[in-house]
Amino acid sequence: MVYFILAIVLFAILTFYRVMKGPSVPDRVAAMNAIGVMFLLVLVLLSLYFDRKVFLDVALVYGVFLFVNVLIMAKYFTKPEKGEVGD
Amino acid sequence: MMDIIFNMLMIFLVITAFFMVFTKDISTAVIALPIYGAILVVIFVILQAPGPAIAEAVIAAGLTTVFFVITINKTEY
Amino acid sequence: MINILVQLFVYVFLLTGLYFLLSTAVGMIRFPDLYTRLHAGSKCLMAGGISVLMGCIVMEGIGFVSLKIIVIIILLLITNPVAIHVIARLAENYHFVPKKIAKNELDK
Amino acid sequence: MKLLTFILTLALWFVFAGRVNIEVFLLGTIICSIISLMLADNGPKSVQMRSATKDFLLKTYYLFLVTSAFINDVFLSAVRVSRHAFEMKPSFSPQIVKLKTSLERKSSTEILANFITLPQGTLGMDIDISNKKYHIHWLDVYSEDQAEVKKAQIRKHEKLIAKLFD
Repeated sequence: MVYFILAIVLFAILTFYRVMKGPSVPDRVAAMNAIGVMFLLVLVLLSLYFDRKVFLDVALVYGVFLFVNVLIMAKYFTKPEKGEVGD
Repeated sequence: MMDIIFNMLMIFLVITAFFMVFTKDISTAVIALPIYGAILVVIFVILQAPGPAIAEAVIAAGLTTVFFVITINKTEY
Repeated sequence: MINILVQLFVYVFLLTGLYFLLSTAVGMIRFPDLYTRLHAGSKCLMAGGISVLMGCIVMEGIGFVSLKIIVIIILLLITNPVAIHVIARLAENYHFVPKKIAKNELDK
Repeated sequence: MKLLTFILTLALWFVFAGRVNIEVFLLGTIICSIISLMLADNGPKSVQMRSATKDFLLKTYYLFLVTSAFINDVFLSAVRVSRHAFEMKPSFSPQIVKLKTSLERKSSTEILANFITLPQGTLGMDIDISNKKYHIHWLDVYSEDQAEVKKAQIRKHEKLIAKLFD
């Protein structure tokens, strides 16, 4: 089971390349979403590896706040026009 | 075996932190902030501390990013 | 006997999950366009996540832990298409034109 | 309607608590009654519930069928996209297609948008709710006949959703 966790962390490091070299903002937000879901899977697997039920709550709370992050970024990262302040 | 995962996460944390400091665009640095929080959550879980992990998931990965994004939108970037 | 069968099911689910996650990472790097990257980020990611969590359910058996994992699966199934759709709406603000379109029907 | 919301939220409370006690049951009863009294007024507008028990059983059967079709299509399309990822030269022919739906409710059109985004190589770009039009980004459409075949697959999901929510 430890090898699976190691592999998922390696894939997250591979996906971080797109965050470093994305040409535009939506590329980076999509890559951030993918890295977040991968770390959620890592949290669930670690909770079964250590055999403690408390860590599943951490995974659930993190999943909810990841969704809130993506929504807020997509609402407020608009380019403001000239003479118009956003919101 | 868990030590290798721990060291890899530490290296990833350092890479993320340096990328956040040395990038040119502000919005890129803010997008890299939840990844930093996620790595800290996994590190706290490996160190057997569920309380700081929940606090980190709520505060650093959740609310701080929201406040930074709204603040950047209010000003000119 | 049953124990070995359960163990084999767990390994099959986790290996298919790892294959889809690897295809997500490779597709995020290699695809040339924003929308094709979103294809890699929605479908392969969801298939990998669902199969890894199903492997966790088979490994754990029936109990409160597997019920919580089912709640996580339902949350992922609802929230991830909404997130991808919202990112595709965000790309319109940057006046982003897809690169390799064979025949565009928006002009009609 | 209020009773159904109460039972669902109480079951969710027991799953979150992780054990069944008298104390958990008492605290859950208070909190879930408050939530169901507050939320049940907005409920019948979004989901239409009829009181016949036979209709209720039929709807649960359709719900099971819709979710099974959903998960099946996710795996089929993920195999198709991941085959593109490992090619030496990735070759797509993407295309943007307009599609018009015949669903009536606002919530059911949004659920169909979820169905377009995940399965079978499509991605919903934009919804026009007043005109009920979708802009869809297809991944691999090579000819005109193939587009018609793939539109027929979306019509199949649309019939299932129309039986459930309309």
